[in-house]
Amino acid sequence: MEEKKQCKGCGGALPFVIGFVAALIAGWVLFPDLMYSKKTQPVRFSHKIHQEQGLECAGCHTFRDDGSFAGIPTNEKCAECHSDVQGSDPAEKVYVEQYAKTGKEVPWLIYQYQPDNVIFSHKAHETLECTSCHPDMAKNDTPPVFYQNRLSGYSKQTMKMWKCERCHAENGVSNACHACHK
Amino acid sequence: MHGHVEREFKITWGMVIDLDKCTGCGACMTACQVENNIAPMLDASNKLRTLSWLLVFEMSNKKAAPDAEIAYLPRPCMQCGNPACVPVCPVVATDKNEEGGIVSQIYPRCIGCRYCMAACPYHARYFNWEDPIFPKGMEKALSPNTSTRPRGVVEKCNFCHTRFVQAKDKARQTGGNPDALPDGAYMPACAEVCPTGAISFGDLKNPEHKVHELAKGKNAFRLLEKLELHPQVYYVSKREWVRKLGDNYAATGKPGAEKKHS
Amino acid sequence: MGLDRRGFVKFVVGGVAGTLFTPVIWQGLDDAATWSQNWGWIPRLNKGEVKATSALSKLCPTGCAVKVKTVGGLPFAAVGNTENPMSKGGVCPVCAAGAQLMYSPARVKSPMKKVGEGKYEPIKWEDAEAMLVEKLTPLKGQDGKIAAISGDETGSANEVLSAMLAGLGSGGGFHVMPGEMFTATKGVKLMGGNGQPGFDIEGADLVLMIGADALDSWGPTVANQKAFGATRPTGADATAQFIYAGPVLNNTASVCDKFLAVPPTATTAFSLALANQLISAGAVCPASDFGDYKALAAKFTPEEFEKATGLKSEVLKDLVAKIKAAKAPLVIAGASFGQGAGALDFVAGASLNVLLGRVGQKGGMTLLSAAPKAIASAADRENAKDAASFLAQVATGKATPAVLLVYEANPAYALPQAGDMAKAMGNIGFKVSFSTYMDETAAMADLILPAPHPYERFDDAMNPYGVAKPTYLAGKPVIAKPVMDVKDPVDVMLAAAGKLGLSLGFETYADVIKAKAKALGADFDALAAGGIWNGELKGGALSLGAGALAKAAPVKLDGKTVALAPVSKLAYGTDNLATPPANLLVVRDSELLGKDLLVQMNAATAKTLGVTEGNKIKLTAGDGEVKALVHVNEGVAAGTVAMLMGFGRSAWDQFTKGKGDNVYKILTVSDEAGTGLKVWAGSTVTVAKI
Amino acid sequence: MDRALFPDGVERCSFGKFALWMVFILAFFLFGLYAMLLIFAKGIVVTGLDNYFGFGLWITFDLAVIALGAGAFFTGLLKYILKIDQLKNIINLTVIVGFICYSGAMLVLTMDIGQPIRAWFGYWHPNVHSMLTEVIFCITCYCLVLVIEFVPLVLEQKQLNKIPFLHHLAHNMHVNMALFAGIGAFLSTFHQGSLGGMYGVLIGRPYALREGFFIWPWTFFLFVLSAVGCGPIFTVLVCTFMEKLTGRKLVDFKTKALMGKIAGTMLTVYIFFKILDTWAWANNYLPSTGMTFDQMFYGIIYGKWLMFTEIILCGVVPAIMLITPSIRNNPTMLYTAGILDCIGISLNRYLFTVQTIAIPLLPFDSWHTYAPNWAEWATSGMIVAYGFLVMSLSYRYLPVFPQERGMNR
Repeated sequence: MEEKKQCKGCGGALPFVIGFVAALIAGWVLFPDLMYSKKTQPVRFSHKIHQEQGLECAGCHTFRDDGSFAGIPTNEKCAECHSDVQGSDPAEKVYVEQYAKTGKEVPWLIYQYQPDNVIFSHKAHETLECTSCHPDMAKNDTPPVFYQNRLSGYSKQTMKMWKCERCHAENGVSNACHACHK
Repeated sequence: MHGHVEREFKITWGMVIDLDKCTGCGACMTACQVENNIAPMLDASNKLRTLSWLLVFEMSNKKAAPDAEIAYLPRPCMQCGNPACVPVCPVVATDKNEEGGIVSQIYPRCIGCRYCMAACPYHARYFNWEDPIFPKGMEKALSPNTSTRPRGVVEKCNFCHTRFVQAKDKARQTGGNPDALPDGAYMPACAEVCPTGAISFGDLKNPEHKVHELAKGKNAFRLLEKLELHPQVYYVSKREWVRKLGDNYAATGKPGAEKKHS
Repeated sequence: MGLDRRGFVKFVVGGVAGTLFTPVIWQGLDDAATWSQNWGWIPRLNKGEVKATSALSKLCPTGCAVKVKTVGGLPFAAVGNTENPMSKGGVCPVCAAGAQLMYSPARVKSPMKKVGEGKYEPIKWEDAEAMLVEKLTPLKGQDGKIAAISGDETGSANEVLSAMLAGLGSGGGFHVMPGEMFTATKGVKLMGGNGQPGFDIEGADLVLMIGADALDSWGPTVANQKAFGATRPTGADATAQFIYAGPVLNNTASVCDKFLAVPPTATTAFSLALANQLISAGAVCPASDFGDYKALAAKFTPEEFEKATGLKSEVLKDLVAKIKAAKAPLVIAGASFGQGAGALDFVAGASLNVLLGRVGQKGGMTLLSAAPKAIASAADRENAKDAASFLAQVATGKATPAVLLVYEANPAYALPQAGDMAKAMGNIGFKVSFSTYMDETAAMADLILPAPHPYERFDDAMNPYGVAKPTYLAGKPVIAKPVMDVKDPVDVMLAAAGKLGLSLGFETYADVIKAKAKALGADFDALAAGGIWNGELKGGALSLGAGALAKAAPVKLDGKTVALAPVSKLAYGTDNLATPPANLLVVRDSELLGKDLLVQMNAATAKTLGVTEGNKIKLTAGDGEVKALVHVNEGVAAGTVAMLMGFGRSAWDQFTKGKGDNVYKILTVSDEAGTGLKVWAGSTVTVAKI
Repeated sequence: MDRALFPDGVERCSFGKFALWMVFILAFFLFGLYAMLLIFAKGIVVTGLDNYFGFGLWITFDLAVIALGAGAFFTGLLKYILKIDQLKNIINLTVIVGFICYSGAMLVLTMDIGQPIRAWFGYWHPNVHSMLTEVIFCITCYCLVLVIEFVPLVLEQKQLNKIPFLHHLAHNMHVNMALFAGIGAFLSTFHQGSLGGMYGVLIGRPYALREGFFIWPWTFFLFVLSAVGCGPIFTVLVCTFMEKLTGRKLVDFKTKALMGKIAGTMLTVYIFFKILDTWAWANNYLPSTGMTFDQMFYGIIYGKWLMFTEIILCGVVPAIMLITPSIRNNPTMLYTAGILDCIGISLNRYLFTVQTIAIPLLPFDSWHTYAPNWAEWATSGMIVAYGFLVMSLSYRYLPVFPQERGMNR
């Protein structure tokens, strides 16, 4: 009885407000968490350590002869240095034992993963800073968490089309569909 | 006619197909399927449901034996200068806006209304009736050059456009000019594979490319020229009956007499 | 907190309103649309470096020198090798589907042994190999107990096979599937010469193809197409004329300057009538039998020509004028479907080259002498025995092999009177099929030993039939590891021979091929990198073959029967390869409709037979019959019905099995007068409406 | 048992009978629903549509029901803007018919597009040059307008109307109905036109292509005219059908004849221009593309008889019948003319949809034929059943016909 009274007492607005606020909280706080699954890289790769060893970015992230971009180096490239454990970092041991020795490619998670229907030419964007699109990994010791959209399968960091279009528009570059789609 | 302004491009990729050299062997269709990840169909004899970005038609002079003659006509997308399909698309899934004049078709944008199919007199557009499911394991042989399309979208030939992007990248890497590729630097799969060399490909506007002259040859013609869609695909044949069949001369009875435009 | 109904409604309304101000709906819509771009059940593309590796793609009978494009090491496409002088950047429609064929659902995935009618069980390689050795051991030294059929015309595997059989005491047991190379080589012998005939299309300015479907399924197709293409630059004048005389307006005929509809029963008559007219127009030749030849040809008057072919004699006059005007005319004789024509049809056509003095000339007919062998004890290629005769002997009990080894061949499907042949095969106690695909022969074998796909193996090709000069191609695997549990058949046989105490001097096929290359003076590595080895263009002294031709007997047709013209289209597959999945689209709906094959005939023939477009008919010959629908096609010669080859598969995969019917079932074998060869190119059939 | 819900002072059949009727209709509805779910699950591969016929029964159905539903906006225009007061007797019915037609058409459209999940792209990524974009915008907006027009009628339901808030809401909406009628007329005119424009702009399809005025081809105007030439009389036919079914008089014949006169006048104008248009098309445009009138037709299935039936038998004839007072005032003749009129306009939509794309323009191509399969029929049937459901419920529980009480006393 008391409760009913209370409810009557609070007039029409309160349930509405409660519902409204609850929805806002659910939508802004809980929903993003639900929408994305968290994943970690198969090997804790430290850009920082590699950079401290004096390695150049372009030493691993290279262009091939046909102008295509190699992206993340293959196992073969990594194994050039890490065919055996060199240091004391446990992550290196994981790499050497699970991948270098078995010849299996490391299933790296790609933060900027674009779907198959996108063709992106790194060569055409060569003059830009890598960090204008990619996070600056040079100082990074532990790879960031990878958020994957449960429905679409995209990485949370995947650049959306409007960003590409905006930059193209600002720089007077064609925004033709075929510039980026295949 | 309806307020469309035909866009001009500095580069106009075009094809010249020599019908006197096409034996109809089908290698172009196979290469096209391979390049563009078209899944094999269980009943490909049902031509009303197949996906054939490039389709080789059989033309006949309609004469009785032994005077019968046939010719084969490969039909890619015509990449019309004044495309019928582009203005009708409600969601800008197809457009003709990139240097080179290739009519683009963007599968993630397409809602599958099929208005463009109704608009295209060449039947160059195909609806993806079923999901591209390959026999088990065959997906390992997918070409990296074309995305797989879900069912329910319209697709069509795009002159193997990814190869254009790749050719530009290669030019950049090797110090060439990506905006003025040499003849042959960019070739669609069909032109590349053709064993008799019936398909020539290049920039129609670049005098250094073979197609520039070939398209102007006296035996060159385009399909349904009178509809004024201005295809970027030209055909060549020395056989008059073949040239006649390319347009609707039949009705007027004046073969090749009045090409209103071009 | 309790809530009455009204309060609850307000709460819900508030919730809905609030939700509108969160990303839930908007992002949900967007994500759902994005999800529809990447449905989980749709395959993803492969990533990685794109490379092109040279390979010898022996999916077509000649073998295409291709570049296999790989992404991240996985083959995805075959493109031409512009460096290779034979294919010059062209690819045939079958080899163009090579990467997809590597993953064909019809592939045999591992060794299998038969455990019941139509039932197979995967077994381990070591067990399979042990089984092979066990079956062969008791037969060692018994003549005629081990037999082999090879469907590979050009590979050195044949040397290993025949040498192995010889070493095990069954030297006469090696047989090859019928192809024109063997009949043509016999034809050359009948003309007093020696060697495999070749044809220099590239150098000719008039090419008359009598039967030979040279621009689609005969000889080195891609090389022929390239040569043809080179003579007619787009937008400029043609530098050579091409004329096709054959039963069907096929792919070759469609681009020829002239098509002459000649029924398959009238091939010899056509050639000799042409010889008659050429001689009348003044052609002479120094051959010793010119007199006899002239007298023989004189019988083939224009009237006879009209009767035999149904064509007007004017076309003959026109043809003579064109040949006389040509500087380098070339006549290519062959069956329109590449087999079964016997030697006399070949001799009749080839004699025109002799008559015109075109043997050994640039743009003429050449003779290729036998290539050096890698294994000395191997059988000579030109003495190979044909599988059709062999199985006929098995049927009658004249041959009683206990074990049959089938290498890259499909005799259960691709021999004339296919039904009888399959039955005869059933008489053989133990059949081993070395096959990449689950073909009809594998499907009746007791042991299936899967062979690698061309991208997974070493292989070679010596003098593919039709090439003008000695030619050798070789290839090595494109991928590091086969995608199925396969072993190279030659490696298996060499190992089996070793266990039986027979050493052929090699351990692997790769070694055999390297030795072969060395024997030719070629560099294997250069060959494997897409190169080619060529010898010289040569001729030889040939007669006109008048003696043999005199024995030719004309085919008699009565009112009820019509000539049968099988049509071969390379894109639709070969005897050893059912239509590749990627090529199904190429098949027209005027050729195959659902599960029905369409039989083509011209309107006059249809009228004579009392059938019309779309009628279902039965074609019978001997014990065989096939069913099909009628399609009126004015491109078929008079009194002839044309039917596509390559359909009516009973094994393979869901894409081909049970589609259409097998024309081999109604090809009837007869003995060629004078040569004793088995022929079936002039088969006739009875047509009945059902 | 549900008597308390009936409108004031009218009789309705027993609940049992009504329930039986609803079950009968629901059977059709559910069968269509099954087909619809199948289409959503497997895609439109389950239909009879193919590479040559991307448009078929569904589009024809959509265009036809949208034309037939035009009674709503046009009657609204005449009633609220031009103040023809007599139309109040039938205006409610026109709104319901319009609502059914438009909402049904939208449902069919979501099935018809290959990617229903992306249906909203039409708003988010619109191509302003496409007539279809205009159609998408106008149809959805107008459907909303129809909802707004329908709502007050629902609120006037006897029990709902007892709630003061709803009563006032309904009243206020009524007062402002002229505004919505105006918006509706504007939107509807545009999308009826755009539907015609969709065909008229097909530069690669000589059967449909028309010159025109500014960006609008002649078909734009022809479609508007033809829609208003059949919509009003379709409402009359629906009304008469309901009268036959229920055995009750619902609208007086005078109003029906007035609707017939309106439709007839518009039809006459339409058919005059349609004949002119066809004449010019056959004699000027077709020859300019190297084609002839004969090439546009094939056999019986795509024969000339279709066009003549459309224009003469189902165009000129009903137009004359409807504008001639003596014929129009005979109920049988009025209904006959109405039926012919509706068939003619539907046939027109069919021809523009199917004949247009059936013609093989490549001279080496051949005619293909199209027949809708069960899935298309079932889903179209579902929409019809849906219409019957809405109409049955409305008739039973809502005060649709202001004259009913008086006429059945």
